[in-house]
Amino acid sequence: MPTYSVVVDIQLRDGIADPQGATIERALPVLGFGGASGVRVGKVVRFTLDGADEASARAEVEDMCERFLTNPVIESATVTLTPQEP
Amino acid sequence: MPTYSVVVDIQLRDGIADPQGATIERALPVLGFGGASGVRVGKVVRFTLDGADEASARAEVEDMCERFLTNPVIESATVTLTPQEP
Amino acid sequence: MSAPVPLHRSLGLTDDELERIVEILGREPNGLELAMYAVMWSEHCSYKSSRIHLGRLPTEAPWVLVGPGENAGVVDVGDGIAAALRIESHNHPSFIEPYQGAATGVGGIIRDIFTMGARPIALMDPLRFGDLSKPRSRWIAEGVVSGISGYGNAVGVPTVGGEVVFDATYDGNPLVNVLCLGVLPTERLVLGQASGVGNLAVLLGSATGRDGIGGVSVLASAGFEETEDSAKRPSVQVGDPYEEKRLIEACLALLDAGLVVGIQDLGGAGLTCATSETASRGGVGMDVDVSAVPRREAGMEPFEVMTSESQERMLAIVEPEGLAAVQAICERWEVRATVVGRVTEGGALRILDGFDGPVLAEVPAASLHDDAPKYDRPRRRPAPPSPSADELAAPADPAADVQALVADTSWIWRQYDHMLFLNTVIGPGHDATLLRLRHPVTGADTGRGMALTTDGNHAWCAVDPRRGTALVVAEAVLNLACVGARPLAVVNCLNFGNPEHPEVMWQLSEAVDGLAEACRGLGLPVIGGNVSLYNETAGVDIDPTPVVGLLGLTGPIAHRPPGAVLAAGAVVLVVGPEPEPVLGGSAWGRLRGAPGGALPTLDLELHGRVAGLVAGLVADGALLGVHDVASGGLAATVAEMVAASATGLVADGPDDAPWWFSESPSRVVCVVGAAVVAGVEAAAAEVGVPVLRLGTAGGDVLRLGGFATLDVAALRGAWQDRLPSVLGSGTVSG
Amino acid sequence: MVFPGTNCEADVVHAVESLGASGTLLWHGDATVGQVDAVVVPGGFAHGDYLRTGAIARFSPVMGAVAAFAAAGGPVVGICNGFQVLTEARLLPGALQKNRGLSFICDTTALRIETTSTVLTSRCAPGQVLRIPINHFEGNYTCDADTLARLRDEDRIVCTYVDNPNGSVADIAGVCNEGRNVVGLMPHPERAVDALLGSADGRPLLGSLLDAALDRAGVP
Ligand SMILES: Nc1ncnc2c1ncn2[C@@H]1O[C@H](COP(=O)(O)OP(=O)(O)O)[C@@H](O)[C@H]1O
Ligand SMILES: [Mg+2]
Repeated sequence: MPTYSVVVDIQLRDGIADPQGATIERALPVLGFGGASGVRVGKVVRFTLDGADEASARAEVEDMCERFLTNPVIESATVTLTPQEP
Repeated sequence: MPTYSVVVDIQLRDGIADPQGATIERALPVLGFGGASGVRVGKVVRFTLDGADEASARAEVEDMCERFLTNPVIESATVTLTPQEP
Repeated sequence: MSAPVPLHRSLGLTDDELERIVEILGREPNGLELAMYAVMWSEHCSYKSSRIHLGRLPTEAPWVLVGPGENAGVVDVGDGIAAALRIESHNHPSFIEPYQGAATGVGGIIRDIFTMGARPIALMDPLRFGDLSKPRSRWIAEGVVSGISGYGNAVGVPTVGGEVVFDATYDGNPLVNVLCLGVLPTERLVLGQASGVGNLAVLLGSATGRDGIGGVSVLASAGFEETEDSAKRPSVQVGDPYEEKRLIEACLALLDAGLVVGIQDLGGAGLTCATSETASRGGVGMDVDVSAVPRREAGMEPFEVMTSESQERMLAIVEPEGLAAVQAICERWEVRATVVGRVTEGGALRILDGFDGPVLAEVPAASLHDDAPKYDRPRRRPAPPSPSADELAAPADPAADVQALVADTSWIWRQYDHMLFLNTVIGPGHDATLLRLRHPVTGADTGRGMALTTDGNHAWCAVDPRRGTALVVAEAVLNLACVGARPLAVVNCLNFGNPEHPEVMWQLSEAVDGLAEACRGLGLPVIGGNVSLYNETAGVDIDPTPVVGLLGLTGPIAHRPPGAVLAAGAVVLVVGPEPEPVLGGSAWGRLRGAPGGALPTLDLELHGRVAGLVAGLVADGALLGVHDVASGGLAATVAEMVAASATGLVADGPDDAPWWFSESPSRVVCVVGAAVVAGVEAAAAEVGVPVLRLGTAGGDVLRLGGFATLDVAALRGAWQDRLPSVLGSGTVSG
Repeated sequence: MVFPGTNCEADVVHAVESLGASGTLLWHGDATVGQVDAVVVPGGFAHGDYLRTGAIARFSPVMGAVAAFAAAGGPVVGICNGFQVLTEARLLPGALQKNRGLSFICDTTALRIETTSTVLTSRCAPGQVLRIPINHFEGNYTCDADTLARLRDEDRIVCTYVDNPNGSVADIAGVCNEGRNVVGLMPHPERAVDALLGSADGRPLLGSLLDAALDRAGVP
C-alpha cells in the first residue's frame, strides 16, 4: 500500500479574531521588532498515511479535517499530500 | 519600502516528545480513521513585514524566531518570505 | 594531540569512584554498568556532598509516619487521614527551557506524592528569578509561570500558593522549587519497595524516549555556561499533564484495589533508579528486560533506555496473579502497562536483553545507593556581604522606598487554578494558604483545616546562613499562625552554589544547623527535602537559598481568617516585641545597595508564644486583618495591607528608618475592632507578649508617624502594576 | 460525566449534594446516561485539551446519549471545559478561543444574569449580578455576526461578564440552545456553594438546575 506524507495547514477563517496573532503583534514592537502587521497564528498537523491511492488518501484526510482536525465554525484547512518514496 | 508576506513554520525538533501529536494519533483509529502514524503538531505564524530589502527582512524574521517565536532548544523554524505585489 | 578522556570521566565519575566500582563488582564495569553508576552516583541522585550534613536534622515526632528517605514525608493529621508532603527543585532545566523545565518539575513532584498512595491536592511554587530589568529574566519568569500554569492546571492539582523573589543573584540561575501536598487514608500508605520473589515489575505510562539522557549529570550537576549551550544542547524533556492525570487515577485505583505491593515513580536516573531503589529497599534483586520497555524512538541503546528521564512513568510491583486486573484498570485509564522486570532472590540488579536473553549488566542493586560516595568537602567562611545597611544614612524619600518594597503577586497566581477540589478557604495572596481537610476517599469534611506556606530569604542567609535559615523557619511559623494554624512538619529545599567551593559548603553546613536549631526549638520534625547544588553561572554562586515548606493544622474552622487587610475604623496593633534596630540582610538595605550588616536575634521560646497567641486569635474570629512582619519590615507589612484593601492607616512611630524597616522577627500586625482591643491585650499579657497600639485604619493616606506619608491610591496602583508592567506582554530569550 | 482528563467532577457532585440532590459519575465510554434527571458536563481538560478543547471528547460514546437526552428535553449544563465540549458537539453554537492576552485566568468574576428562562437560571432575577469563579485559558466566546444576532433575538445569551476578562464577543459568559434546556457557561457555579470558600452565589444557579431536574422527574 502506498504511503503519503500529509501536511494539514489549519488557519482561522477570515473575520474570526485571532487572540494569539493579536498578542504577538502587540508584543513585537515592544521587543524591538518593527514593521510587522496582520499576524495570524495557525496550526500544522503532519503525519504519514497509508492509503490505497492518492485520491482515497486525500478523501480520508479531508474527512478527517471536516469532522475532527478543524472546527469549521472558526477554522479552515489546506491539505498537502506527497507520495513517499518506497 | 518593500513589503513581504512571511510564513514561519515552527516544528518540534526530532526526538522531542510531542504529547499532543501522540494523543491525536491514539484518537484517530477510535474515530474511524485508520492508517495514520507519526503525527506531529506544529505552529504557523503568518504576517506582513516591511523591510528595506529581502536580506534584511529575512534577518529580522530569523532573529524574531531565534529569540521570540521559538525556543531553539526544542523547536526549529522554517521561514518563507515572498515579496508582495505593490 | 591530548589523550582521549576515559569513559568514566566523561560520564562524570572520578578516578576514585571508578576504583570503588571495580571493588564492588570485583571486575571492570562495562559501559552500561558505568552509565548506571554514573547517573546514580551523580550529585543529584546521591547527595554525595550534602548527606553527611543532612543527618543533623531532627526528623522524629509521634505524628510522623514516614520521614526523609522515601518519596515523600507522611504525617498523621487525624480522623484516619495522613498527609504526604515533598518539595523539589527544577532549577537547571528551567533555565534552558523555562516552560518545560517548570512543567516537568510539577509533574515530578506530583508523582512523588501519589507514589505514597496519596491523592495530590495542592501545589506551591517558591520561585526565584533574576532582576526584571533584564530581558532574559523576564523570559524565564514568563516561561516558568506559564509552565506551572499549563501543567498544574491541566493535571488537575491546584497551585494554592508559593513565593516569588526577583534579585540579581538569580540572573544566570533561576530557582524553580515545587512543593506538593497529598492526602491518603492512613491505611493506604505504600512504600517504594519490591518484595516477594517472582513478583512482576510493571512499567506504567509514557513510552521511553531519549529525554534527558545524561540529563541527570549534565543538566542537574553542571553549571550553566551560556556560551556553550548550543554545543551540549541537552535533550529537553517535555511534560504531558494529560498522561500524568491518567497515571494518577490509574495508580490510585490500583492501590484502592490492593493490587500493588510497591510502587515507585521514575524521576532522575529513570529506570536505573526505580528498579534498583525498589529492589534494595525490599532487600531483593531484580531482573529487568530492557527489550520489553516501550520506546518512542527507534534504535535506542540499552544504556539510553536505562537512564532516560522520559516523564510520566511509574514502576509498580505486582503479584503475577494480579497482573490481569492491573492491566484492566490501566486499560480503562488508557495507561500503557508493560511487564519489564521480575523480583529475584539475592540482591542483584540484572539488565537482560529478553528475560532469557544475554545479561547486559549485573550489579548489586544496593550498591547504586548505599555505596555512593559521601564527601566531607572542605568548608570556609566567606567574607560577609558589604556594605552594611546599619550604616546607611536616613532615606531621602522614605515614602518612595516603602512603595518600592511592595508588589502584588496576583499576576502569577491568577494563572494558576487555585480553587479546584473546593478546599481553598484562604488561597494565594495572604501569609499562608488554608485548605479544608477532607477525607480523600469519602470526601467527608473534618471541619478542620490544613495550612501551608513556603518561605525563603536569600538576603538573610547571605549575611548569616545559620541564623538566616532559623529566621526563615520562624517566619513560616508566623505565616501559618496568620491563618489560625499550628505547625506540624517541615520540608526543605536547599538551593546552593557549587559544593566544590568551600564557601558554599560552609553555607550549606551552617544552613542545615540553623534549620535543625529552629526545628528543634519549635518542636518540628523535618520529614523530607531536596538539595540542589551547582546553582552558579560562570563560577559565581547564587546566594544561599534554603526554602522551607511548612504544613500546619487548625481546629474546626469556625471563622474564615481575615487575611492581610485593613478595615476602616479598626485599631491596628503590633503583637510582639519592639524591633531590634538592625538592618543586615533587610529588603530596604538591599534596595539601597547595602546587603550587609547584622541580623536580628531570634528568641524561639518567645516566638512560639507569639505564634500560639495569634493562631488562637484568628481561630476565635477576633481579628479583622492580620499579617506578620517580614521582608521590608513593619513599613512594608502595613503598606501591603493598605494596598490590598485600599484602606488607609494613620500609624504612630519614630522618624527612624531602622524602626520601620527592621525585619526583626516575632511580630504580627493585628487589626481589631475597638471593642476587642482590651481583650487582645489581656490575652497577650497572659502569655507575656507585648502589644503596641500602632494606629487606626481608614482614610486615603498611609501615614507612618513623621517618617513617611503615602497616598493610598498611588500606593495601590504601584503595588498592582509592579509585575504586569514588565511581564505578560511578550519576552525575548536574550 | 467523566472523560479522561476531566477534573471538576467530584466538585460538581459535592456541590449538587450540598443542595440536596444526589450525583453519580457517568463514564465517557458508556453508551447511555442511565436514569439521571440532569446531566452536567464538568470542567477540566478532557483528553488533555489536545488539538482543540473538546475536540476528542465529543466523539465519546456517552456524547451520543447526551445528545439524545438533550433532544428529549433533558437538562444539560456544560461548565467550562464542558461548555467547550458542547460547542464542539454542536449542541451549542459558537466556539471558545484562547483568552485575549493569552493567559490562563483563575479568579472570581462578577456575572450578570441575562435571562431567567433557562434550566440554569430560573431561580435568578434578570440582571442579577453573582460572584462566580472562572478558571480557563480558552474562554473567549466567538461566533459569527448572524449567530450573535440570533442569540440576541432569541434571548439565548444566558449570562455575561460585568468586566470582560477574556475578550468574549458581547461579553458572553454563557449561552443556551433553542430549547433552553442545554446551557454552557465558562464560570464555575460549583466553586461558589459555600461562603467559607468566598462565595455562595452559585447556589441559585445549581438550584435552578435541580428544579429543572425535579420537573423532568415529575416531582412536584
Ligand atoms: N509563585 C507564586 N505562586 C503562587 N502564589 C504566590 C507566588 N508568589 C507569591 N504568591 C502568593 O503571594 C502571597 C504573598 O507571598 P509572600 O510575600 O512571600 O508572603 P509572606 O511574606 O507572608 O511569606 C502568598 O500568599 C503567596 O501564596
Ligand atoms: Mg507573611
